[in-house]
Amino acid sequence: MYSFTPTEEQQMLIDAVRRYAEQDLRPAAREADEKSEFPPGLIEKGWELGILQASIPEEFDGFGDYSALTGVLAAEIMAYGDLSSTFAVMTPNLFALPILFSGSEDQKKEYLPAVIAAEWKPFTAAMVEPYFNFDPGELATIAVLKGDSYLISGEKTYVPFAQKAEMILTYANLDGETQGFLISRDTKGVSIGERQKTLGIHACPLYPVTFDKVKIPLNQRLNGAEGHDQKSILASYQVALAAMAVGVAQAAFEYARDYAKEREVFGVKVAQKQAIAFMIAEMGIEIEANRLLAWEAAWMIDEGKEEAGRHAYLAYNGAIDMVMMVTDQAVQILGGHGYIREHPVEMWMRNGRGFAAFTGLAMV
Amino acid sequence: MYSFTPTEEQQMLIDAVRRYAEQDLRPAAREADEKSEFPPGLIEKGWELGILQASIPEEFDGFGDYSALTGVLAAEIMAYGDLSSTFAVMTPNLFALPILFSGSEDQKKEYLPAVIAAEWKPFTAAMVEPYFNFDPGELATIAVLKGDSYLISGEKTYVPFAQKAEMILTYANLDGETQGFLISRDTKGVSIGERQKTLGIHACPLYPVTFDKVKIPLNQRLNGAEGHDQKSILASYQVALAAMAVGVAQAAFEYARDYAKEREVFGVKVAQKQAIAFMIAEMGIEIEANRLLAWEAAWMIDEGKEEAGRHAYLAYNGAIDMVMMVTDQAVQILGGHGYIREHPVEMWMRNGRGFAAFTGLAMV
Amino acid sequence: MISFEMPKPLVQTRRVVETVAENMMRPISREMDENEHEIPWAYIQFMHTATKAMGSSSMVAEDPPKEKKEDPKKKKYPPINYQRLMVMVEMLSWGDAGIYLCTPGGMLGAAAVGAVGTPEQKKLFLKRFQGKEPVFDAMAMTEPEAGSDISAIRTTAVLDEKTNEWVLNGEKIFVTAGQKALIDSKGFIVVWASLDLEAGRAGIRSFVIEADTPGCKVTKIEEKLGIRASDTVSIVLQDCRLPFENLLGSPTIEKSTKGYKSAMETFDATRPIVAASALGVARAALEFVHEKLNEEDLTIRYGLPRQKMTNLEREIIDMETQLRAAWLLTVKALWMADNKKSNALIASMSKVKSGKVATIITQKAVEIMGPLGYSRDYLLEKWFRDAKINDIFEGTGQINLLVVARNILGYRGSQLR
Amino acid sequence: MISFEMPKPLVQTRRVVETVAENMMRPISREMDENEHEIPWAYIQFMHTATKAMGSSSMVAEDPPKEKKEDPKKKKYPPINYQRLMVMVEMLSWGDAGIYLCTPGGMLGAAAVGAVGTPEQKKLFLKRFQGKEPVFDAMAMTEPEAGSDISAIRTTAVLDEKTNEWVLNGEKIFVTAGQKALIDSKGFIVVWASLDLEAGRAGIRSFVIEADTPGCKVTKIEEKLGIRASDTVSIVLQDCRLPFENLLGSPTIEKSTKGYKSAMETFDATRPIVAASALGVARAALEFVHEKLNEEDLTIRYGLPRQKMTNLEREIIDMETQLRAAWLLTVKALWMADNKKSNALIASMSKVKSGKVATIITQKAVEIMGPLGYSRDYLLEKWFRDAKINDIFEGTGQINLLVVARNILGYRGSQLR
Repeated sequence: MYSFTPTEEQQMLIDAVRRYAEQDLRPAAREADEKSEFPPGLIEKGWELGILQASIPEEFDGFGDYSALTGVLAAEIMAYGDLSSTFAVMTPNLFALPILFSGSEDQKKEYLPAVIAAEWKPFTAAMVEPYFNFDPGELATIAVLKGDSYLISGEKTYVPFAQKAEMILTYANLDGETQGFLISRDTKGVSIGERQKTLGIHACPLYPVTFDKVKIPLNQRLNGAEGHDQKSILASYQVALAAMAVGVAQAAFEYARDYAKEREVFGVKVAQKQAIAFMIAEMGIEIEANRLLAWEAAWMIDEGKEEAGRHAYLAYNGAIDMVMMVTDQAVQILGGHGYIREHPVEMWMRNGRGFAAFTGLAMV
Repeated sequence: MYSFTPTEEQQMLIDAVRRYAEQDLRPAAREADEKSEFPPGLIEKGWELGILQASIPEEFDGFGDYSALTGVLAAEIMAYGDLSSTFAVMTPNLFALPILFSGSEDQKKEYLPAVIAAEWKPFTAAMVEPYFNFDPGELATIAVLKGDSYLISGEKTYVPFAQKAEMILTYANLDGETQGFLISRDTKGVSIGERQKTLGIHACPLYPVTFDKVKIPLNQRLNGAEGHDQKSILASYQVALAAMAVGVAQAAFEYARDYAKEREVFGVKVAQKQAIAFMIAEMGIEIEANRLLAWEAAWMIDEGKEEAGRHAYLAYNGAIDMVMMVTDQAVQILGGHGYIREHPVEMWMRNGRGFAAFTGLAMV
Repeated sequence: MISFEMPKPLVQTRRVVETVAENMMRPISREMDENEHEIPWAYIQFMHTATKAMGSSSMVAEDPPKEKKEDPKKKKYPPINYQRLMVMVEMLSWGDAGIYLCTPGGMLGAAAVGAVGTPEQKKLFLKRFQGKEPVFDAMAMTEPEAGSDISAIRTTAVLDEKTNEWVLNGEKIFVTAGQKALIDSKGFIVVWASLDLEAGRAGIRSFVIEADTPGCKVTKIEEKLGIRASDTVSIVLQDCRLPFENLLGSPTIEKSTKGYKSAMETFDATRPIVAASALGVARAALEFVHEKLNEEDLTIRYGLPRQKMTNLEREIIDMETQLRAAWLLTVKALWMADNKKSNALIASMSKVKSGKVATIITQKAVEIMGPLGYSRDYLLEKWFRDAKINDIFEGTGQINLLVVARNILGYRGSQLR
Repeated sequence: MISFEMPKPLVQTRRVVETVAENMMRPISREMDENEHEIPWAYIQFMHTATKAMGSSSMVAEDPPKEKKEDPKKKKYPPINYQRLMVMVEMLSWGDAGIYLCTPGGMLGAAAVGAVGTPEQKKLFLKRFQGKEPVFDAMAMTEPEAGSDISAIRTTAVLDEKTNEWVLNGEKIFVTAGQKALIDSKGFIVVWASLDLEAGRAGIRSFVIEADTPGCKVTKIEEKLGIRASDTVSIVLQDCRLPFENLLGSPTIEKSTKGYKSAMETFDATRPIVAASALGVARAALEFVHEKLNEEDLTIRYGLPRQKMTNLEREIIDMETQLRAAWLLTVKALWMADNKKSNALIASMSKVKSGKVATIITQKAVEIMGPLGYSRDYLLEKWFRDAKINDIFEGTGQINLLVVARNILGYRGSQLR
């Protein structure tokens, strides 16, 4: 049976996240972007919504069960508030969810309660690599088995909060397969570079991390020496990004729509011009269509459908182009006003352009 | 020095071709399409314009010098009249121009005067192959040297006028390179299939041709045993198709523009609706832009510029998408009227969609 | 709870209709296209028999009131009529979009009767679909000078008070299946006419004209780009007299355009059905491409970054993404219709998106298939021609975009033209 | 005879300007972007000196009348002023589109003086560009409530008949280089104001306001997405008094909008110049992509059918095609301007196409370059930000499409709004 109505619990979460997005994130976003810094307490407040905590079973100190769909619903609304902050609030997901999906029992016991402790702590992950054709399925960072350890070497980029992180879940290429390794930031051979500057998401602190023959015991590989299947992690990246792209696009769409209804040219409202009205209609259609793609893929993940991976990929694929189109058109509808930093649309366009390069920066 | 003004001779030719396109081709096009047949004398009249004849030097009975640019100017206007007819009128080009570009002196002497004799005769060429990923640079039809002959085997498709043709310039893969072979239709092993049915260009008779170990003497290879460079032939295909695509698009553009200025809805002319007016503007821009791409590439060919090949390719690449967009939008502007065969726009859309598959069907 | 599981009964429906599409439609698809005015009687008879066997008379409208009462103890399955219709239309159009339009039984005309007719009218006009012979209906709205502009309708309906009959005069064009409704069967057409040309939209009403009504004449059958199995006709009404009860809805003209609006609401249901038809054609084209690639041992590698794909992979993945997106909009629009949620916005969204997606996918598929795509040896080129109609009928893409825009912006027609 | 050979003198110009772009612009590009309100004085001084050395004072306007007569025996080279300007602007924008907008000497303001000013006005206002110090001008048209709608201009100009002075009141926004024209140099701005609000477009005139004029105040400097080296300011005019001769054109309001139209014609020349700037940014981005691919030994194989390309090849080949197409439109538009052919249609075409192409190419380039594209370690992300302005200023893409459509359809503004 089809249904497009969230459960009551989901709706409560959506409402809570929306309040945070509208009342906390949106007012703080511009200054955070200009200063490349979050105001104190902002991220912590988002953390207290308990989105990740509600995904972790009670035995590991959480209070719920994982649902990709619930995560997608929350991620969209939070990104509607601000994308940088959403990445920051959800940075611990990058570390905890792979352990939840694929970690050994020992790893779950050791790390999950630590991550979802009362306060937000920057447990993070290192996935992206500084190559134009970076491919999470064929990493340049190499892991080799040597005796009873793995040696990890390579360069990572855009690792959120790497400088403060206690642990970095690092992905490397082990005999052609992408595998995760739980690495403490203080391990010999790990060096964190200077904070990076990017086109968008200025407030979210990103760092390059170099691994120089970093020695890791077997049991620090995700799921130990047995290893794991990367598929569920990838699908989680993709639906998370797809949902967040919808959120960013929705923000830009609403702003441009309201602006066009407000502003007059040639004696009528801007929105009454067919050319502008059609742009707004196209934006609305693409947002709704891509929202449903993300929802369906997440639902498939939760249902354990075989084609979940492909649909998560399609949702991500669609979202990359949709969010670029919508945010670009939003700037266009505001015209000169879209180009100045008094209005948020240019920021959303800068954030929106990044989605093709964000694989590894968000999970739900 | 830039200039966008044709020479006086070119202008005279353009004017003559335009009269033929408007007064002969356009009135005949629909019925020819429905009947899959040209009315008597139509193609012959186009031949008498002497476009090919004017490209062949006097020593081979022609009366001029080859110019890709002149060819492009003529091809655009003729295709503006009708594409099927343009292919038909120019079918002998497919045989004569490669000989002119690359043939041996003997081949030129033997064939060029025969082709450009007073009457239009279906000398033709076999290039296209019945595979979705047909590649003129990597043919599936194979030529092998055996003793003092070549053996040609393979399947060709969309060979214009193959059934009546005396000679078929057949392209085959000789040691990885595309080479032309001058083959009489009556040669043993050549068999012509039934006339083909296609989405568009109904009137132009196309045939599949099978080559079964067809034995060809060395001197019937284009430029004899030495062979030839295929580049100039490819560039000629590409600028010819680019120019014809512009012609087809121009026809659809003008028809839709006039319809939109004529027809009223909601109390105003269709063209006064921004959404329609903007479509017309986009169509106009893309046509003019692609016209200039074709002109420039043809000019580069004539000037012997090194980058001519790349620009011919870019012009063709742009034209494929431009003509699809413009003819589709023309149908859209006419709405229901665009979908019925009383108006020519649906025919232009069917013709327009073919350009990606027409490499080998037109040269200038 | 959000769910994308197809309702179980529809999985069954889908399987059945797929068999029909594969066996009754695809084999005659090319022949019907090449012989434009032939009628696929075998398919029509089969569908008529099958529909009757299922105890239904119309694909889109509710059946005329039945005598038998439903068993109140039987657990009611949530409403899925529109969702079922979507499954059927998508699959039949996957089979052949032209032949699908020859499906007998109540279609758009019946939907109009079902939406605004009285119980008596429903009984009077809809029961014919349950007879021995297949019967067709049609909707006649467009006029030569009006296009999609309903307020520009010039066909008039005048009440002859002596006989209490309506007298209609005017011309209608682009009437889908008008020939089958009026000439090949004892069906009817629903005609839109004005009670008062001065009253604009408020004066527009719909009337049922049955086959063999004097003064109603099919004057022209169009020759078309695609969907050639389906007839598209022009109809001239010359002093065409109808019984009073053939007017659907109220005969009094109110100042408001309420009557007009409620009529327009039937479009909210039919638009996603057109979308479903577009989706079927698009899927056929995309499956053909996959099939041909598989024959060459080419497989699409999902999951690669765009920097590492082939162009073919990129194009096909984009097509699949867009097709799925359009499909989801359509499912949601019809789920809302079934659940009596107001769906004007998403209904038009689904129509715009699906029409566009079907056009683009078939265009791209023809291109990708190169010489094969352009050949009439395969059905792909036909699907390219068939698909384009979805950008055009039930309001062009532009008209539907206007509807979407008005809904988003909260504008009336007068504020955004 | 049709020819695409760049005029020889321009080949030389191109080489010279390329050196400037590479050595004076690229090295400070990032720094200027990160420090938004800094002024690239080194570049400005250099350009000022270089332009003076060439004996010219303005990039876009004709020089004030010279005393010296030209040698009538010297063979005249065909006019290529606009084509030269295109070469310069394209290359300077390839260097840095923000810094290019800081180029001293006569720009849009001087162009307006050149187009409608009397010989006396030209002399009076333009000679300042030949002085020792670099001087700037600016054009002030947009108002907070008017957007691109000239007939909605609310700034008023009233003649004080006692003093024979114009008194201006109003507010202007988005004045490019207004700060440099009024504060950082003894330049001027050209302000559009209405002599009679009732008269609509017919009442609109342009006025020259020189630096240090009382009542003319820069009130705000915008913080922008891109082109941050260039200042964009708001200006408030409060009882700003100007000598009578600072009015450009005729002070009498005729019924026709002839004055307005001739003023609009200056846009026909300036639009392709904006196009040229967009083309320079797009080329920079495309070259960067090629460079990075070459570093990885990836080369683009031209000539393949689309079925055999990689996605990267397809994207890059499409970008090259579009960039060349836009470039050709721009060349033709400016060749027509040089040859006094009416170029309103193609001028707007070139602006629309180039703005769009630059936006798309920079957007795609950022995407293709993945993590590198998103990093401020490279200039690519800056070009993405810079390029977008070309869709917006000198009329948004939409406004220019309207102009194209009106020209194609032969409609006046009132027929197609």
